Amino acid sequence: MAEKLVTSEGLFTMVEKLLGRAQVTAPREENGIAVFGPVNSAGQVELDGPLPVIPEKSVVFPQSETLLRMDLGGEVPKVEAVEPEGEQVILGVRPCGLQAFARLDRVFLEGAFVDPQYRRRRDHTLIIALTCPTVKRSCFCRAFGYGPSDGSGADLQLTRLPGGSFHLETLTERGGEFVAEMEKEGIAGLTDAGAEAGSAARAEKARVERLAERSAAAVSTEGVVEGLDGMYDDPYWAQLAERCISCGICTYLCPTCHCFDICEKARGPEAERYRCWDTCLFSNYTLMAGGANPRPTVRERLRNRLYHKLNFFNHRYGEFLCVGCGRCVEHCPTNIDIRKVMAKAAARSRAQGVSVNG
Amino acid sequence: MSEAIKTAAPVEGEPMPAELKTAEIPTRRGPAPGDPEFLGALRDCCRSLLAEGHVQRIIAYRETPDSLRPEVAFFASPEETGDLVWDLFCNTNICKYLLDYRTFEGRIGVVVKGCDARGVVQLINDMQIPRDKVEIIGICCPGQIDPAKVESAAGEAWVSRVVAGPDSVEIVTEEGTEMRVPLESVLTDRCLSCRKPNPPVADVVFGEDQKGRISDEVFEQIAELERMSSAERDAFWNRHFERCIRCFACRNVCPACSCTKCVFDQQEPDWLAGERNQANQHFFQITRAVHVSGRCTGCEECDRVCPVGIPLRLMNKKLWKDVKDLFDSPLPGTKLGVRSPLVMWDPKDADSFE
Amino acid sequence: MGRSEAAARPEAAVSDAGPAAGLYLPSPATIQEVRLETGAADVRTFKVTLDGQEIGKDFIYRPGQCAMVSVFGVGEVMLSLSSSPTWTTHLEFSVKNAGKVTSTMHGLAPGARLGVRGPLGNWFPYESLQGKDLLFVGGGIGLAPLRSLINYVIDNRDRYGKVEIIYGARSPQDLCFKSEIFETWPKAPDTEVFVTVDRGDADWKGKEGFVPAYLEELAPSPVGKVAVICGPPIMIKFVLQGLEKLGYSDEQVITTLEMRMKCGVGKCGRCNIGHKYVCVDGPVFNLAQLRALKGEFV
Amino acid sequence: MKRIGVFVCHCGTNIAATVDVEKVAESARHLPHVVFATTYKFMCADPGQKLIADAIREHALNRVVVAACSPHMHERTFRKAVERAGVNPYLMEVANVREQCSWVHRDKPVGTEKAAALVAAAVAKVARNVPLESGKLPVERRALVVGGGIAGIQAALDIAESGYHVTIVEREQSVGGRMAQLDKTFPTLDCSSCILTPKMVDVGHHPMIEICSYSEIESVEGYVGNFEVTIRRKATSVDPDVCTGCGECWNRCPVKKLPSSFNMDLGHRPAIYVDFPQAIPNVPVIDRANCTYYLRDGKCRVCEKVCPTKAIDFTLEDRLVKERFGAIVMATGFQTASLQQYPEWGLGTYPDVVTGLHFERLVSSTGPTEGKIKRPSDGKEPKSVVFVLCAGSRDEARGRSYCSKACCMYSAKQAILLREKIPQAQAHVFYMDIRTAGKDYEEFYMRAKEEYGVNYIRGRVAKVYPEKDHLVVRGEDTLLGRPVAVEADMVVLAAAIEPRADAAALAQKVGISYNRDHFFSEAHPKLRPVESNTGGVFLAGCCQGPKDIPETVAQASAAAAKVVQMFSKDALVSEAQLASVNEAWCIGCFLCQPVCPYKAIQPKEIEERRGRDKIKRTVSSVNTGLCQGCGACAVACPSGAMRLNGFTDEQILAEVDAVCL
Repeated sequence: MAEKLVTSEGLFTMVEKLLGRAQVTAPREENGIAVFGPVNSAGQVELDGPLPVIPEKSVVFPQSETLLRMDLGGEVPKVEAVEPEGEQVILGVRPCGLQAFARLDRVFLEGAFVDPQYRRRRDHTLIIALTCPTVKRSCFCRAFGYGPSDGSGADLQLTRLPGGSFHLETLTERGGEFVAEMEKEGIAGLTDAGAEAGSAARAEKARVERLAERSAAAVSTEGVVEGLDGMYDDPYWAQLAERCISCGICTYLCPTCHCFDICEKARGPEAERYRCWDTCLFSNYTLMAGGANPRPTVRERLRNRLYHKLNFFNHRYGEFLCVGCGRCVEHCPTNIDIRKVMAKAAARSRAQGVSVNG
Repeated sequence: MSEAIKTAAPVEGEPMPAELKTAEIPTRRGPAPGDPEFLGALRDCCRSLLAEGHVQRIIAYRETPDSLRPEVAFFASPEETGDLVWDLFCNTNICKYLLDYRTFEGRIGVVVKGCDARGVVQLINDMQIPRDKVEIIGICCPGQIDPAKVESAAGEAWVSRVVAGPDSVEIVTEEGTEMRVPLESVLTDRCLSCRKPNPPVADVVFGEDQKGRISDEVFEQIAELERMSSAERDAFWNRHFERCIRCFACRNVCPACSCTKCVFDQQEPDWLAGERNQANQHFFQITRAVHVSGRCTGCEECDRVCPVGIPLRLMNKKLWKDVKDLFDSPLPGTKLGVRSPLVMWDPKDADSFE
Repeated sequence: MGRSEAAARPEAAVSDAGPAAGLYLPSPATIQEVRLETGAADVRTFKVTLDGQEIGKDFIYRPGQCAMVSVFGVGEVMLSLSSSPTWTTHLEFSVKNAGKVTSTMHGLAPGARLGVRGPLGNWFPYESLQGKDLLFVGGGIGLAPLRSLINYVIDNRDRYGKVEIIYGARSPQDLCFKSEIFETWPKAPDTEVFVTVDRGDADWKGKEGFVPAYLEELAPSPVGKVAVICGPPIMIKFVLQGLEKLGYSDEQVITTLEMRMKCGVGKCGRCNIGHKYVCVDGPVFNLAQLRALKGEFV
Repeated sequence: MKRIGVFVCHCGTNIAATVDVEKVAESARHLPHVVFATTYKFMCADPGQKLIADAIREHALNRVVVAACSPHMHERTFRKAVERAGVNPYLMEVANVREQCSWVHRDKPVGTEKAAALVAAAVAKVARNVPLESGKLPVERRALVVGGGIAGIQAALDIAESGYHVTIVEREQSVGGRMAQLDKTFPTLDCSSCILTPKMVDVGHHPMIEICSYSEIESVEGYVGNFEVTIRRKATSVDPDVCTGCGECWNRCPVKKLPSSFNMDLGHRPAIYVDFPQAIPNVPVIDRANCTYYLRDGKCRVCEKVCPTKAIDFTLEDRLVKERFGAIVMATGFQTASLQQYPEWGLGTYPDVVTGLHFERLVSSTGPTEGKIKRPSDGKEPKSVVFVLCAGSRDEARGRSYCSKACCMYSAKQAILLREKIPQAQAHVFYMDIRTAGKDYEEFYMRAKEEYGVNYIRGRVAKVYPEKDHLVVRGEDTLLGRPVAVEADMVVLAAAIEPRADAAALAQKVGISYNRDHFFSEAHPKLRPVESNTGGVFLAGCCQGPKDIPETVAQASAAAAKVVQMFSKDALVSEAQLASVNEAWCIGCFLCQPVCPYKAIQPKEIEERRGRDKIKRTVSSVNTGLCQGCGACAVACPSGAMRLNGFTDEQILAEVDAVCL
């Protein structure tokens, strides 16, 4: 695949060009917080900041989106499905974000039921990844078999080079088309990457992979699924739940959490059905109309979330629903750490192994 | 209707279910944080409370491998107190956990900073837990460190541990390098403007009264907000509220939020719809702030936990300023037996309708 | 591990009426008749036709399947189809007045428009049940999904063995489908109906007592039989115990579950029991399957 | 299934002139659950109510919306109407399309649109209403009358004559009030005491009336039919059971020169005193603040020594007496304004500037001058007296915006009395308007002018100042358009009638509302003029607004009739729209408890499922016998657990949505 070199100026111009033809989402800084959000000028894009708090998923799975539009004024209700419109570009997606997209694809696109909203958004989103400039202590991507320089799933990948320029790698045909288009526009500062730039990019990637290596020893997925298989009724969940305040930080910041609610709003004869993010940590999530709730306390709800991440999804799709981005670890108000849950499960699995074998 | 008339004999009013004690509680003093004997003394205190049966549970903190992030822990026996810890990373306000103990049979000990203690008092004043059920183990707090600030000071290196002195902290990285930064540069924002670091009510206190750090930044920001036109103010808040992801962490940590069914969780009527729009974002934020005003203890835990950096303390402090100006009541949580001026009625109240 | 559950469930692939264009777009439907089921006025049965669709041709479903029913402008709820697929003139939904959508539905009159999305979910294994004796145990509105299969069996009477139906409700007022439980079904060949109420009233001449106790009293033999049960959780709990005592194996007990659902198609997440979604992998499970799942159910 | 009927009233042309009622009915027909809508000329009239009842039967309506006047007016009427037709009265809502719509709009399309919106809101609400039932309240058949003036006396006598026990609480030593201070009454010039004294005697002797004089209301708890009142019986130092009222003590008391408030401080009384000779009860009290015994550690004791029956008891203390009453009549009367805001008139500065009440004492035969009009400064007979009307009344800027109502007439009377007693004296009256609405009032005023030659000058008095041994009253004659200056030996200010200084505080104790001038508010200015907003509390006399004696007596009798009406029932029908607690939501903070004026909130222990556990916790509960449905608890409740039935969040939001969406 093609390799290019683009200066910061060149990237700036590219983003400005993009803004005219697509909705651009990129890391921004707001009140000292890095978030992924729509930008309306290239100046808002902040690629050097930390991993954005708000994950990339809202680009393909917005916090709320309309599904149906209804006109109830007439004798017969007129109801139509609403399709998302326009083209989107998401810039600066981290490798963990790419992994998350792959998980979301399985939920929304696999099997008999394809989610039309997600499909449309996914098909019309160009993904420009970014090699992580640094690795935080809360990052544990390595546990899931990829690293901070892994661009798989992206159309293009940017790697910040020591001099300030970016190495731009084309990973898909769509990415190639985009680069060709940009070249046609005559972006100053967009050139073919020479051997030097190529090796600088490889060196940078190697550097961050080494940084990520530090977490590898501490966190492992080995035995997690099996361990959890045997500890559903363990008192551990009650202990963990004792501390959990049942907020939605971990789910809403999670790049793979995708549960949603479907709601209706009516204004006179006009009505809309929309979906919005929901979280299994809220008691309303499973509360039934009659008042019964199969997951009545934090224990059941927290356990469900952690099992969904580390066990249920594996049984359904064969992979973890956690990608090791570390947002939940970093932002949990009471320091609940999914890595410790993994370690606990792994330990349980080892203990089971011992008892079975020994 | 006549056949449906029910006869209801009036019954004499009974007293409140639990009298609020307003008398000051005699306190014992222990060594201050920073004193080499502090942690031992704190553990001893907690151990003996459990051992002698004065309390059946202690809510405090426990050491974890990540020394910047100790976890809240619930100690049920004296043996468990060995890894009880209290250092400058005990940011989590633990008072809210008392709500889980509303129906607990025994007494509960809580290890609290000034801000946490106000939350405990507020819960007592809101009749969520009786005073005699709580053993308040207070710590005069020298200020807490924001782990994110430490990590950002350390750059790419991973922080192994932090040694805090009175004015500076030493950051030791995994690689073994050491660096020293001023304490103020890593303290949490709320601690930088904390005026009440000492527990207002306690059964035992560690350390001598701290002065607190008097930064007027928040009040300057409030003054600035007050000077804005309403359109500017609207734009200001809109910019922040727009980021809200409605994780409700601000609500869930708040010692003034004790409803069993929050208005935001009610489904009929569904006051707060799931749709993201300006009206809903504002409705949530403003309703939350107004609901706790008059009971907000200024602990700023909401501000700390907000993952998207909404300046909640600004809003809370502004409301508190207004309540104080109108009713001249003490900061919630600083005095036992004081109920929110916003829900009490007094003929002497300002009556702006005249 | 690693095996896709969707692929492992062949029937899902042949789902006859997978929603077409819009996954979330309901088909227009019209209420033809509303029948008050219970004197307590909290259960009504809605006879519904699909505008421009023929049931059995354009809309093919099986006993035990569900559909998402929309009251436009109010919302959507998952309801089990209480009619039998052998009836091709209309669908029936028997609805308890519980939430916002169902209470609005209860206020609707014939002619009112609804939306129907489905059929969704799996079904009672009506084919593999052929030739077997059937024991139905239902409580309250829980009879609604069973009714679909009961009527299916009665309409294909020669293909199934003996049918026993134990049905109970809180009071005589709360009994659903009265004309069927007291007239139609008892008259069907080789079919017995046992009705009980927790507490009778002045006019009640029938049995009084809880369903699990009646089950124990009747003690239907497990030989060559499959039990299909549905009702309130507390009834299910004790019925399961009773069946176990009577010697029913986990494979001989089938139930249909209810969970809060929103999408109905396995995306929105809330109806999971372990790694299964009630909306696409259920609602019908046999007890052996349920026991294998981690969840808050068994 | 909800079946709502909508009935739009024309109210003659009151509504129909500004609202297209047919259009409103038509728009209502398209609202959810509405199965019938019609209009009628007068919905409240018999045929209108019959129309509603017939429609309920014919269309099987189970909910009704009446679009008509304010619910204040006819909510009860329509509730009863639907109830007679078998619909729970609380499944009826009134859409106020008169006061809130047709009366405030001129443009018919606008009015029509708004009326339709109001109807839509009422329909949305009534669709969410649930049937409510009233309960029964017992009644304590004893009345409390606060104030022993003519209003209190009349009310007490009327109630007692109907066979119910009455307690009068009077602050002063004796009942009688302001009327006892008056000399003659207009327009008949009867002697005030002559007509009042027999009534006082009646009250004093009535077996069903207890007089608690020298007493005040300490606190009022409870609710209609069941008030619990604590009365402070101030220590009199005289045992009323032993005292014969012989007068030895007050005649011999060495402290003689205390100002007599009964005489408006124009005369003196001793430290042990009765207010006036005809006092009821005729038992003196010791003014402890001025009695030598109390000031000098038990010295003096003259009264004790001279008392033939040994009735003096210096050790008596204030007593708090708790009593139960079913109804309360507030008759606390008035005081005259101090006029401090009007230094230019010199009241309080120049002794010969007095108020009308002072003049009454000066002209009264029981007064300090034994009925001889003498000016206070030097006791000389005045030869020229200026009466100033509207002194402090009808002056939005400095005083009170209202008219004190009685002044025109009593000043005319005083001028006549002056001219009768001192025929050569001149009487001048400065006035703004003369208001003589009342039977024979205008004639009386004309007599003053024509028969008694009272000089009426239209204009306000700008200044009163002394000159030599008299006063000069400067003002403007607005009819002649020129300044005037009148020499006067005395100036009598018809000072504004205002409620007693502590009226607001008392109202708060009793739990009734008052207006900005602190007059007690009536429940409805036209239709319920003698009832307060609080059930079981009635109003009589000047505490509710300025009025003269006949009006006061009429109102007192009306209040008494209301009390008697209440007492004549076996039980009271309690409010159906009461507070109720959503126990699952209640957090047991009990913030509702202190705000409940009826002490209706009590703790209650409940059992609840929490996950797999069963827990016990304490929540609020509402005693439906005590709750009056005021809603204060619902407002105070931070968790939304407390709600007022009939005004739930769902219902109100539905109304708002219907209007706004």
